[in-house]
Amino acid sequence: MRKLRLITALLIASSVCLAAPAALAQDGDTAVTTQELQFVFNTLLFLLGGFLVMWMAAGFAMLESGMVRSKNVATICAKNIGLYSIAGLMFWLFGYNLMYGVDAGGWIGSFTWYEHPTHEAETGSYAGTSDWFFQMVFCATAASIVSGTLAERIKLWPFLAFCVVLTGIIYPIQGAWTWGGGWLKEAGFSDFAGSTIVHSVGGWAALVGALILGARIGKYDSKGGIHPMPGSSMPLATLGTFILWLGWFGFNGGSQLALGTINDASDVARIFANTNTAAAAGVVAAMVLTQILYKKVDLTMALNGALAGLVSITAEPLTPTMPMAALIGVIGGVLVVVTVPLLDKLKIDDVVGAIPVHLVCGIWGTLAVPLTNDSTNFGSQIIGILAIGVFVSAVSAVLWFILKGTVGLRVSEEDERGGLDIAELGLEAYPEFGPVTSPSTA
Amino acid sequence: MRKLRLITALLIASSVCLAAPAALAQDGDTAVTTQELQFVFNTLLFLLGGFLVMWMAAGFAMLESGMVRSKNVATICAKNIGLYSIAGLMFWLFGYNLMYGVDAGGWIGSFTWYEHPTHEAETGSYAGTSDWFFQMVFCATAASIVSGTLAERIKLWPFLAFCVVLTGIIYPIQGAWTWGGGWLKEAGFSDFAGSTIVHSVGGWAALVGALILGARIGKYDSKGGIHPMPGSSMPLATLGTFILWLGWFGFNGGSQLALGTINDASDVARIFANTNTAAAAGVVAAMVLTQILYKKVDLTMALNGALAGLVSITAEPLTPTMPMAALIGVIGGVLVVVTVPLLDKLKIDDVVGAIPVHLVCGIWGTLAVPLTNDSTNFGSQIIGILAIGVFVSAVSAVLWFILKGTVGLRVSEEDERGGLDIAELGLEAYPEFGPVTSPSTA
Amino acid sequence: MRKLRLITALLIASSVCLAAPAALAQDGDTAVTTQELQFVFNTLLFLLGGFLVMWMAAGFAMLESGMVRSKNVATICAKNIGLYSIAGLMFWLFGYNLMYGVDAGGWIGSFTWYEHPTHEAETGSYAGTSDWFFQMVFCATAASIVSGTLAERIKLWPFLAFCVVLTGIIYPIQGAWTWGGGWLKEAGFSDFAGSTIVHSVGGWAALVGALILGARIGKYDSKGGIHPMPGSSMPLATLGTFILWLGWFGFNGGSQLALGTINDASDVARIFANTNTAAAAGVVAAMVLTQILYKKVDLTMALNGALAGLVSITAEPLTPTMPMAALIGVIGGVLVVVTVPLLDKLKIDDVVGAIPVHLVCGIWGTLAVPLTNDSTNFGSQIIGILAIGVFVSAVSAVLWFILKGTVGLRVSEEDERGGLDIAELGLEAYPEFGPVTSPSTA
Amino acid sequence: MLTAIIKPHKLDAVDEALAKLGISGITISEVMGHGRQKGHTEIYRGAEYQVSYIPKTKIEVVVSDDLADKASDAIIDAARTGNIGDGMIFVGEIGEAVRVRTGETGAIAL
Amino acid sequence: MLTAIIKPHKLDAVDEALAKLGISGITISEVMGHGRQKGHTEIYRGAEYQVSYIPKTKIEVVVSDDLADKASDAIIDAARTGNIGDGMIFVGEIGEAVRVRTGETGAIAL
Amino acid sequence: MLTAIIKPHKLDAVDEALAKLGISGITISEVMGHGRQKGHTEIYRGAEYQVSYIPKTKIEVVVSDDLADKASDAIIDAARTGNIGDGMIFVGEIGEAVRVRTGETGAIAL
Ligand SMILES: Nc1ncnc2c1ncn2[C@@H]1O[C@H](COP(=O)(O)OP(=O)(O)O)[C@@H](O)[C@H]1O
Ligand SMILES: Nc1ncnc2c1ncn2[C@@H]1O[C@H](COP(=O)(O)OP(=O)(O)O)[C@@H](O)[C@H]1O
Ligand SMILES: Nc1ncnc2c1ncn2[C@@H]1O[C@H](COP(=O)(O)OP(=O)(O)O)[C@@H](O)[C@H]1O
Repeated sequence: MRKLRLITALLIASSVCLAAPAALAQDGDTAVTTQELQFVFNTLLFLLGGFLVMWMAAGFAMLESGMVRSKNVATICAKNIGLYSIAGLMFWLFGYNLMYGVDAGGWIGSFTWYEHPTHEAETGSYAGTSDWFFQMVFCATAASIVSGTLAERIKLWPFLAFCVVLTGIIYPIQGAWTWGGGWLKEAGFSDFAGSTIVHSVGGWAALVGALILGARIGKYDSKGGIHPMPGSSMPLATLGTFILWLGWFGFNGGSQLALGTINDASDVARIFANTNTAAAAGVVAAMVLTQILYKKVDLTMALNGALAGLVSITAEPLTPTMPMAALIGVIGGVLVVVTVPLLDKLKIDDVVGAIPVHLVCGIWGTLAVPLTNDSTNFGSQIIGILAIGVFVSAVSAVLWFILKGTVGLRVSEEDERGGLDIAELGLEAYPEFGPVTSPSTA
Repeated sequence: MRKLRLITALLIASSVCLAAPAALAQDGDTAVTTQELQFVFNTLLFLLGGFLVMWMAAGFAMLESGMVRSKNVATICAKNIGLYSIAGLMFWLFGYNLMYGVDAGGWIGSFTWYEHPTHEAETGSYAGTSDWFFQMVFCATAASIVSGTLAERIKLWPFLAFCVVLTGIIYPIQGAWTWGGGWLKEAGFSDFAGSTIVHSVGGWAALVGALILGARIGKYDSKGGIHPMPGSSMPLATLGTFILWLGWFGFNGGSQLALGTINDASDVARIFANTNTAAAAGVVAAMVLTQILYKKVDLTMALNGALAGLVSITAEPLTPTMPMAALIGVIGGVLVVVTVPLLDKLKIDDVVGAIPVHLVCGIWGTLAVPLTNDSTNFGSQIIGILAIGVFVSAVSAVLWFILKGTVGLRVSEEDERGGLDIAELGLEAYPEFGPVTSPSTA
Repeated sequence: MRKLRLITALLIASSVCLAAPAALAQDGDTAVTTQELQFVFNTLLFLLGGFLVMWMAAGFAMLESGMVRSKNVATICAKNIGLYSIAGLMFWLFGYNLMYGVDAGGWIGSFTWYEHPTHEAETGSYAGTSDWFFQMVFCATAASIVSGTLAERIKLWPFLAFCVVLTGIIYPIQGAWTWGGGWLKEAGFSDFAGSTIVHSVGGWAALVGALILGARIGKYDSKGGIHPMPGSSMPLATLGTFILWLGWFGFNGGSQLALGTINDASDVARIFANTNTAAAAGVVAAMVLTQILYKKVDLTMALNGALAGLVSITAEPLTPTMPMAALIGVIGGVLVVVTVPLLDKLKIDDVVGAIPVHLVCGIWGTLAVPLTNDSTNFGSQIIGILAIGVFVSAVSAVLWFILKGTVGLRVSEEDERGGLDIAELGLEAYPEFGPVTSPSTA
Repeated sequence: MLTAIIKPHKLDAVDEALAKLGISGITISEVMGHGRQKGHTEIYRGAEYQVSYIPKTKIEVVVSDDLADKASDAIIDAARTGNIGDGMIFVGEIGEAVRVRTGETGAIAL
Repeated sequence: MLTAIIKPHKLDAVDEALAKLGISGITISEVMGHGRQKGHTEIYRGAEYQVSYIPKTKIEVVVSDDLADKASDAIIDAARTGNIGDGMIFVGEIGEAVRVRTGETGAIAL
Repeated sequence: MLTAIIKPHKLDAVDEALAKLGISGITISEVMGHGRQKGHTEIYRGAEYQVSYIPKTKIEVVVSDDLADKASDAIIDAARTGNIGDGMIFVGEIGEAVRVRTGETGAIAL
């Protein structure tokens, strides 16, 4: 009786309110209060932003599916749906209270699980659980970043084990320092939607993982040669990028954390526009630069360019003017085009370009905050970048080494050659479309 | 003059309101009333929920495209866009008024079509047509479930003919019993967002169809052997699952039916979190269990596990605590892993696992309601499950038999071997990617 | 300190408001005013509508990826992400102020870039930048239409150069005439969400481009034979169509431009329902008609049928009753099925059917407005269609010819045969799935 | 070497028939072709076109000379449906067969 | 048996040329290769790499001995562009050809 | 003509080994097969099934008779891992080889 339920509700309401159609404040006890109105708007923003960011999990899954070779596609799908699920559980079991249960200026919250508040306890300006949901999907994003870099060679379960700790412990602890109101917040560090707190965190974990795991067989030869291993599906990679772009409106827009006033609503709008502009500028920069450097546009760089622009603007999507947003995005796009081959020179094998996009541009975006936001300064930004970088890298390294030393991180050479899909899942992503034999897919 | 239109509207409004900036209730006649505010919020929830559930149609299309063999992919796409369209028309022509035009405690509404109410008639707590839209996409979901089970052998038009009756008659009639305020509602049956009313309905229709239609050629041999026919694209199946997961926030969250108060907003938030938690738990359960049982994770089971968690929590996404939501999802995930091979033992050929996911978990979710919702009881839940199960199965069976006896349900053996795409559509889903010859794709 | 920020905000607010829990209007200075409430709701509608329409960019990318042959898929992805980015930048640099900076009854706005308004300047009924965002994504849509028609033979950069002018100059100038409040608005032309102003504009540019560019090699032979070149991926084409369908709720629903009153909210709901109904009717019409004409359902026509219904209802999605919405969609679906082969007879090579869908149905939808909207008339509608058609075609033709005469529009014959992906990007969309040699993919 | 072009769904049956003769080595690939069966006409977006090539499975089996006839007969038995498009078997000569793993040559390698 | 490796877009022309000689049986498959044409260099994400293999279409036609030369000439005529990569024709012997459907052998089976 | 069925990831090594012998013409295709290596069992959605065919790469190289043995040895050297599934080399006779572009025949065409 879904319809009737509502009608009944209405009748109850109207027996009070419609009798006094004059409105909201006529009768203080029953009418909608400002707090209630803000509560609903802010909760709505969290839910909207939250489902858009949740959708980014699909974006990472598609981007990575498109960027790995077909013999590893099913495994990357399994990793992505697995890590999103793990984040959802771990951020409930530990994450949220570790992150938001911290004392002002503190270092760490409490190891307790999140519980839904009762209706009576909802005296804040948004529903507690809407915040949980919104913060949870951010946590999942950090883990998504790692899967792309380490694709095509890391074992499924050790990777997921890493995600358990990343989403349950590492991410929330460093998150507490700033967004939870801890010491970095007091140190003046500012990261509006997470260039550092989300993206670099994933980037550092991925970088350390890539160093410990090593490159894919055949990627780098002893003579310094680099052997590209083209991704299996450009339309899926493109789809993934568009999904991420869409989700980013929730990521940055939702991070305004409030919607119900003229100032908040217009700020969210401004964030949407700046976010889009930075991404667009990142794409154009990457396309033009690859055309100049290589005489051909590199689609995968253009896709990375979009994400580069998005990550770059994430630390401060509100204060920039449109030209500044474009500039921040352009520099992000350039950074990606320059950093991707640099990593290859260093023999750091990052399958999807997550380190250039999320770590390098995450740092750039965080450093760019004081350019447009006067209440911040470079010193604090650098402290934040370093503190979080050192913490995440160190803990990740320990964790990766423990996993390597116990269960092992990497599939056998034979399994890697034959593809993780057969080895780890016993199925093929595209059982009917044979991979054409070519050296790059060896 | 889109911008100007607004500015004009504002000028008119401000001549009344801004002159009295004091606000909403100052001047009762022109200001926003509580009813108006609730109306807008609730309508917004229906529209948001509605477009998210509409998006699930794409999720089913992608999931099913990924789970069938490439020679049947275009046909499953045609079925999915066809059935969504049919649902959109039938729920207008008959469905809505059959479902919501029922008398309290009654059995069936009226055979009239839905008409947009006039502005003057909008005295409820939401826009009438927003409810139509929201309920319509639920109806389409029920039909989507059927297409997956019966894929790769059922003819296009007879399938669509079944959908006409399912969405225009069967679904609305049983829906009237509970959501329309009919006899099941009075009998105390409770199904918040449709574990039974939507998912089991699709599941029963699919099960009966599968029994009448028979298994795909070569799926089961005479010696009891089962011959898996792996799906053609794991990333599309994964994408479909993520789309469904996203859409489910609208499915369950929108079923709160109201947003404009602190209680409603925080309830919607709680529903979002519980929905996500159940799905995540379903994934983890399916991954762990397939690892234990088969020594390898089965990606398709993990995907089914997500949906299992989602279906299981759908009958009551509001009252569970987080641990209970996780538990409900875990059991859903386990049920799917156990039931899929069971159906194969019974030689019931369900191409995508829709029966385990939507029927079995639909029943489980409905039975689980009294665990967390004190205003419900197992007796009423069982009555609801049985009544709807018997009704839908019986009418579906009659309909399937009529179709079988007249136009025929199943393509010829040759067409089935060659693929429905060539036989039914005269085109190929992937004309340039040849299917590798393998026994499983025979 | 994201959470804390909010709590602080709340404390400030509550020191004023909660002390006066009686609510919104009790204390005129601090409480939410009607204007503020409308501002938030309308801004929210723009942002929601905007992100849904942004998502259509992915829809076009997927639809076109699915409809071109695999050797051209990566290039069409690059074009789509490139054009969306260009639209985002050009509509900021010129577009918005050209379109909305026009005098009442005028012809053209100003060549200035868009700047975010300050909080103080936000005295309208929506956030200025939310309108920018919403209008920008419409502009991008017009460009998306062109890429599909001209696929598989046009060079990347000249195409993007055309998009620069289309999105920065052509689209905004004609948009100013009606939506900016210019002369066509005064002439009584009515186009609610852009059947003509968005869809036909893309359609005209595409038609003129197709004429100047010529058909793909091998599409038409000298004896009048037509050689179909089937699209490489039906599920991606289907996905793209579903994405567009979803996005269209934002396209048409957001074009109501206001949400915060009972009338506006119920109008948006009505627009959603009519939009869905027209699309559904378009699908069913196309499926039935292709079955009758060709004895088989043509999936690509069914997909075009959905879009045909959507374009047809776009000029007036509010005033039709449900039966009228269905009828408008049916006629759209029929038009597409009839026009697609007609274009082939005329040797106009439109790879994805954008001209039938966006131009033909755009005209039909615009002509149909007076059937349901009494404040419009056929004369004005025809003036609008012609004026915009002539302007866009003429300027596009000049531009296409300039590009043809300077940098050249078309890849070499060898590059076209080998595929644009290798020639323009140096990569393959599906490097591991070899195209099966078949005459139609020659 | 026997090269057989057969209907794809007959592969299983052929493989089993060969296995019964003790022939375990087989290489298959996906081909298209036409013979007396000349393809068919389809309509795509309103335009007729000729689908000239029908998907077939190509089987290559190298057997010792004494098994060749039996193998050929076994394939024919297993692959025949009696309808057009059943395919062809071509029998050719192989000078030598070498097993890569062991370097064995001749019949022992097969 | 004639085995021809040709440029994919020449398949139509070759097929027509063979049809004119009355040859209707043909099997095609997708291959890659290099000969004097040695592939080319591409850049992917900033790293150069060698694309060693160019896609080609392989045509297999079994014809009676008297037609072999004519068929070979017809293929050459139809497939030649004069540019590098035009491909090769290899002529081999087939001991026997059997039509699966009928069991016919020899020239009559072709 | 040498026809070699090898493990896909050995293609590079084989190609290089042939290049060292001055053999530049090569045609490759994707095949599946089984020999002594009999496939393996997988589980999909709870049901066991036999993956009968293992993906292999087929290499066809036409060389002049004098090079055939060297080429065969080179392939064996490069493709051998010593594990099951290393594949086979079949040596057959080609009557004639024609270069489409030039019409050259015989050894000069290769
Ligand atoms: N002369 C030939 N040369 C090469 N392949 C042939 C020849 N004749 C037939 N084939 C192959 O055999 C397949 C089946 O031949 P077809 O003539 O259609 O069957 P049927 O033997 O039933 O008449 C064709 O698709 C083609 O691949
Ligand atoms: N000796 C050979 N053995 C096998 N295949 C060959 C040989 N020579 C050439 N080919 C095949 O022919 C194709 C075209 O040969 P190529 O030498 O590039 O052309 P051209 O004849 O124009 O020089 C190659 O891609 C390869 O597939
Ligand atoms: N008699 C044969 N005829 C055709 N192909 C064969 C034959 N024997 C082996 N092959 C091919 O060689 C591949 C490897 O053979 P296999 O017997 O597995 O390797 P090994 O030589 O290591 O025992 C098989 O997958 C099959 O494609």
